Amino acid sequence: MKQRPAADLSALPTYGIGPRSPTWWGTLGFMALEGTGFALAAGAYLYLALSWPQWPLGAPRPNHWPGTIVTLLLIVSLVPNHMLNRYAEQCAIMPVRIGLVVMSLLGIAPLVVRWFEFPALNIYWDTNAYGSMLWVLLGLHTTHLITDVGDTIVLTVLMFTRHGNSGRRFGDVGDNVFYWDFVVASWIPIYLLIYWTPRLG
Amino acid sequence: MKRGLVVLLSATLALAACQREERDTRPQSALGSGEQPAPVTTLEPGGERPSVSDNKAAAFEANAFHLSEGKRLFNWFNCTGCHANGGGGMGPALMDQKWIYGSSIESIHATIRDGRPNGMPTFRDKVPDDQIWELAAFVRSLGGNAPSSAAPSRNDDMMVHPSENRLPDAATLGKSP
Amino acid sequence: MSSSDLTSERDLVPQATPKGDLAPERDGPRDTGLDDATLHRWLERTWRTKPGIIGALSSVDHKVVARRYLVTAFVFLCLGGLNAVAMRIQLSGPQRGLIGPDLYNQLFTMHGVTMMFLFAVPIVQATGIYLVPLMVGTRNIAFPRLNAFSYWIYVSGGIFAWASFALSMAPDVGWFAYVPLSGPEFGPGKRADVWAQMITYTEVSSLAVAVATIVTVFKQRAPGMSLDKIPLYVWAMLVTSFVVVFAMPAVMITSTFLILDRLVGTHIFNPAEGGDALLFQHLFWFFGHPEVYIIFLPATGMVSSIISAFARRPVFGHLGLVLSLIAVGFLSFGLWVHHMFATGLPKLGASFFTASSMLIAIPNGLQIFCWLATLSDGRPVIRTPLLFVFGFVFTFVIGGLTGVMVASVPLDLQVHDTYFVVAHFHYVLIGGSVFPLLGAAYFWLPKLTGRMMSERLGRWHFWMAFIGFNAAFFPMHLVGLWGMPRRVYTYPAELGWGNINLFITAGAAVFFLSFVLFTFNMLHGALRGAPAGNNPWDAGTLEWATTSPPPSYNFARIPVVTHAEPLWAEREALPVATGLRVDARELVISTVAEARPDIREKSATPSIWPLFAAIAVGATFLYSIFTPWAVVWGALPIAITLIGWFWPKGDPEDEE
Amino acid sequence: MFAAFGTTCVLLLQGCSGWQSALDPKGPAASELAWLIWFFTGLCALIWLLVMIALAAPLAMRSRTRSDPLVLDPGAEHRKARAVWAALGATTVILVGLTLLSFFANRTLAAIGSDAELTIRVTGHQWWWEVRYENAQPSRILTTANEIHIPSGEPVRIIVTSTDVIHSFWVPSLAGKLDLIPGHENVLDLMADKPGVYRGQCAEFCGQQHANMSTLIIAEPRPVFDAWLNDQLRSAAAPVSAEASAGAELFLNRACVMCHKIGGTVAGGTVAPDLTHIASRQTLAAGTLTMSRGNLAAWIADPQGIKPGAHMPVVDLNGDELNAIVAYLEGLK
Repeated sequence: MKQRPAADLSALPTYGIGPRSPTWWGTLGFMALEGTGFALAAGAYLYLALSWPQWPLGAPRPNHWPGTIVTLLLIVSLVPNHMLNRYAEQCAIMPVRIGLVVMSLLGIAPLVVRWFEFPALNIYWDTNAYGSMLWVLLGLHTTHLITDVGDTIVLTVLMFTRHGNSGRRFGDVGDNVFYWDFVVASWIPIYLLIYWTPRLG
Repeated sequence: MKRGLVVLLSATLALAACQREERDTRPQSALGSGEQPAPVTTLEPGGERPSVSDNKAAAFEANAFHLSEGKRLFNWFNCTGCHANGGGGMGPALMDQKWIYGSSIESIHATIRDGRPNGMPTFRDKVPDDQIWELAAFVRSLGGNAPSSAAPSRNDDMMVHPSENRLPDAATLGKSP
Repeated sequence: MSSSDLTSERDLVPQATPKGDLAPERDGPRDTGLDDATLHRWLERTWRTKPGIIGALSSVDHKVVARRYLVTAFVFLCLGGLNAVAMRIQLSGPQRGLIGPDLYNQLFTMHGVTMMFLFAVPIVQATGIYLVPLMVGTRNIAFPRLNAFSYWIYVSGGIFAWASFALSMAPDVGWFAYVPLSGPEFGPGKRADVWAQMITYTEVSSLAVAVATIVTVFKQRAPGMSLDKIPLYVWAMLVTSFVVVFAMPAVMITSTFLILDRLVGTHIFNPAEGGDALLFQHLFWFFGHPEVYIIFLPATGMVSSIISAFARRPVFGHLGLVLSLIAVGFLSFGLWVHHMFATGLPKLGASFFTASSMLIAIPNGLQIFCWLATLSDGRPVIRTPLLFVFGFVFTFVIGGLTGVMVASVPLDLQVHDTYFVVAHFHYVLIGGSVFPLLGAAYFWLPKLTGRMMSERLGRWHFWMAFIGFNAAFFPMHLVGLWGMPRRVYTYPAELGWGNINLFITAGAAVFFLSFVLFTFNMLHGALRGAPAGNNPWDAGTLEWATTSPPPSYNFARIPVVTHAEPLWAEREALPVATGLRVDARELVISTVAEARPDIREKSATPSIWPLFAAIAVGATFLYSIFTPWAVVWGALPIAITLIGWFWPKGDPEDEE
Repeated sequence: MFAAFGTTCVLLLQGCSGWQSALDPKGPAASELAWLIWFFTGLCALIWLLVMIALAAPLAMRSRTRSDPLVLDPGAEHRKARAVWAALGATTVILVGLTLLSFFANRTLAAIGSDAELTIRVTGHQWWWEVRYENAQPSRILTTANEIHIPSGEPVRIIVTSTDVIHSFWVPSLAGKLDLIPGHENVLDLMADKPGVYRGQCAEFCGQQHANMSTLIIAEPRPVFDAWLNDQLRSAAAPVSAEASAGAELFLNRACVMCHKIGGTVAGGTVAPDLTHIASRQTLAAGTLTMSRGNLAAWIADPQGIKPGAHMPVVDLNGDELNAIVAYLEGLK
């Protein structure tokens, strides 16, 4: 088939940040499916809670303090997270490196506290369905948290290498920031569900 | 496509060596098998007794289907009445690592079939032999003596103790008598 | 769509954006002004799949991956078909002793699982992997390594399931594996775990493909392909991918809950400890109903493409069809309960789901009406693909109408879980999806192989498939109403179902033979067929603008789209864009709505790491049916392979 | 094609006389549903025919010779749009109609059992049905298995549940199906217009012997039913012959007693069907075999050959023992 040149794209930039980049949309896609998974797990919890009048089945209330500390840590981490995002948009390598180190530490901190959350549930997964659902919800979010912290640490190391100072890498940092926001946002409803719905009844 | 088939075939061949998960509902031929293994003495203090040269043990002790059938029969025949879900009551506990008459499936089979002093009745006529083997295999799994890939999972009942497939493996812990 | 809405080419001039304080962009040769032969040499060197076994295993070309998917899915179709033949032989007469219940239960479970998870979903996604990048005028799918990874995971899931079948430990609990039958107490051994983990493999793979497809359609469309110019097939794949993203997590949650109950003793489905067996059904069907549309919607896109080519006009009601696709996508999430009418749900709630199930018939009806209107201009060109579309309308309308019947709560109580339902969903799935897929095979395989399939054999194939299918499945409606439940391995002679079942088996044999003929026709066509040329059907969409089979880089120059049927609108010369690098895998990223060119982004280079990652992930899934610790031990190899996958290697593609 | 439909039509007529057929209703619920099925089928067939005419019509036309596929006749497009809108409107009206129809049919079904006198509790087991006739007086509660006698011409309330996996209770000639779900109790009201025997079958896949889990509903006039119930409430008949007495002895000392119950003896197992009046039933093993001396012997001798996977084990009995047990069971009318 014959062709005729109709547009010259040579002046286009070679990377974009945020919704301009396909990676951002890919990240959004994975958030959508993980979010659906969380929503369904939470839905399963509520389904069981509403089917049994005596919910939470005589179990002791969970100790909410470790969970609350995790929540506070996660919310506090949003501030450096968004500062990091601004630096990434400006392609400023040193502040981005520092920001990533800070975010790695702020990712590990809630994981450490998370270790104490499981015993604070005051029930085992095999005691009854209520215990099972608590462990499932907490386990799901913990997996999520570990994955993103691992991701952040690898990215931090990467930014200290010669590959770091490139537009695509700054785009990756932006996507990492975006994903961390999701990790924090998905925790809030799970936190309320685990620690505060048993206190309602 | 060829590559896929080759992979499939070789994987199949490799796995064919593994134990197949059979569900043999009629391990011995139905009619006319008649012969029961020769009766053994009712008294066998402690330790292993020589195993019956019958490959029943191998067919039953690591087969998931037979183990789960054994678990069902354990409840149906009210073994829990004395042994209380394995924890022990009127009869001895089955979950610990103490075996008065030996922990091999042959010994347990003999115990169920012939009975033991101090209250264990004989089930020789009441329970068909294959079902005794199934029960024996299950009883072994109560103490963590069955491979966890074959041991039964929890029942849809009240939770009384962790299910047999979650018990620490008695053999690897060196606790087996 | 009228031809008046040509995009002005002035709109396509890119706006340069200011950049940060980066190192100056390294640059390479551009395609501007290169003659065709030089351009081909450059692009081929940049985009080809490297020779050798390592090269083949590292390929990230969407066409290579899609071909593998298609062949693998076809193999699974044949295996699933053989399952069906075995079952039909057992059921051909009352009290036949050929197959015992233990094997029979594994057979029908493997049939369902294979057809749903290893054939239907992968093959519609594979068709999309092949066609969507071509139809939107780009050089590769978005996230090509993820795409390659998805194939390896899919094929390992399939091997896992079939290896377990060979070992007589295939799942025997039905493809929806209801608890408690599949639960810890009544499903001894690893059979139900095989079901649960096989689901995980295939869902991971189809979720990955769905995300890649969505991003390809959103961000990689050729300059000028604004939302109103996207081909209907691409719309169908887009909506399907969204349905996958929101439906598949449900079944992964379901199978995870099941495996937790079985392996670590949670009580999620144990009513004695506060769980509920019905929760499983809610979760499963929240996925299970959209699943039907995941299989059906891509087929509607194929039907639109085929009808448009042979009716020799754009499909009537393009906008209406797009809206009905979206409506079906949304509504498909609101009717899962109609699979559970017999569970004794509150009557009023069930009636709500009758209404919502009826509602989805409206957009589906609209699609049928639009196709009929498209065809009504005059006698279309009758070729094999169009014959299969006629077969599709014939059978799918029956399936749709029996769907309306089963949507009615009281009526469903008589036909639920009987052969009536078996007939219904085979009419929907085979009529609604396999017939269009067969049509699509005749339509698009010339693009893949560069050669035409035989028209004469094609017609024989069509009539055998059509007659065999209807003879096998139509009588099932009746035998279902006469009281024959599904999933029975035998039935007593007194009930009088013998003759009709023999007839059904004969029909199934004819249907099966039609696939033998099809296989022959495909192979014969691929090896000996007449050369196809770029556009054998004189169709209007972009995949026909390139050679058959397409080169590794798809298009020598990225097309600029001015119309929904670009090849019909630009018959003299296709407008194209220039200015892309030829020494690096560069493709055009455009804006979501208007498809204005925005970025020249690099596409990932071939890599062996997706295969390694798939092996690590697959091994973890396999091991996790034995111990929950597999997830912990597996995390390390998975992490290592993922780092290998994403770590920059210093290619030009990585650095900018 | 036509041959296929012709054959199926012939077969259709043949099948209408089945005793397990939704198209051969013998009670008000099934009649309502059969009417609904025929109405839906008729309407759907009509719609399908119209679509097929619309699909085939262009084949009869001349082929279009338009060279440019993008040049369309605006007038024709306009007419098509009108036709599509009209079809869409008609679809909507029909669907609303069908939704209302099924809603009212549902209400009719719900009204059937509102004044049922008799309540029967059916519990599903792998792979048989436990049947319990509820009564305020504990001594008048009857437990039996696999065959459900009901009085004809009056509504009966059936409460269904399960102790193992999910089953589904379905007697097509009398009513639609309802699932037996562990942890749930569902209520099904049904009524047989006339005396007769109606076959039902488990309709939810429940494991190895799903295919051989059927039941008989035996509808009898009220007096016959009452007599049957009183008869069943009695203890088991004592063995009359020497062989039967030997059989009773064997029954109580061998594996049988571990699972089965025979009223009036020490056999009190509850995990398998109650055999107190087994010889009064028409079938064996949940409808797998018809009741006869030979089938009884065959079933006891090799249950795993007849119903592989069933929970009845192969018990080691010699020929005399087998005959004795059969003689005893045969007397349990």
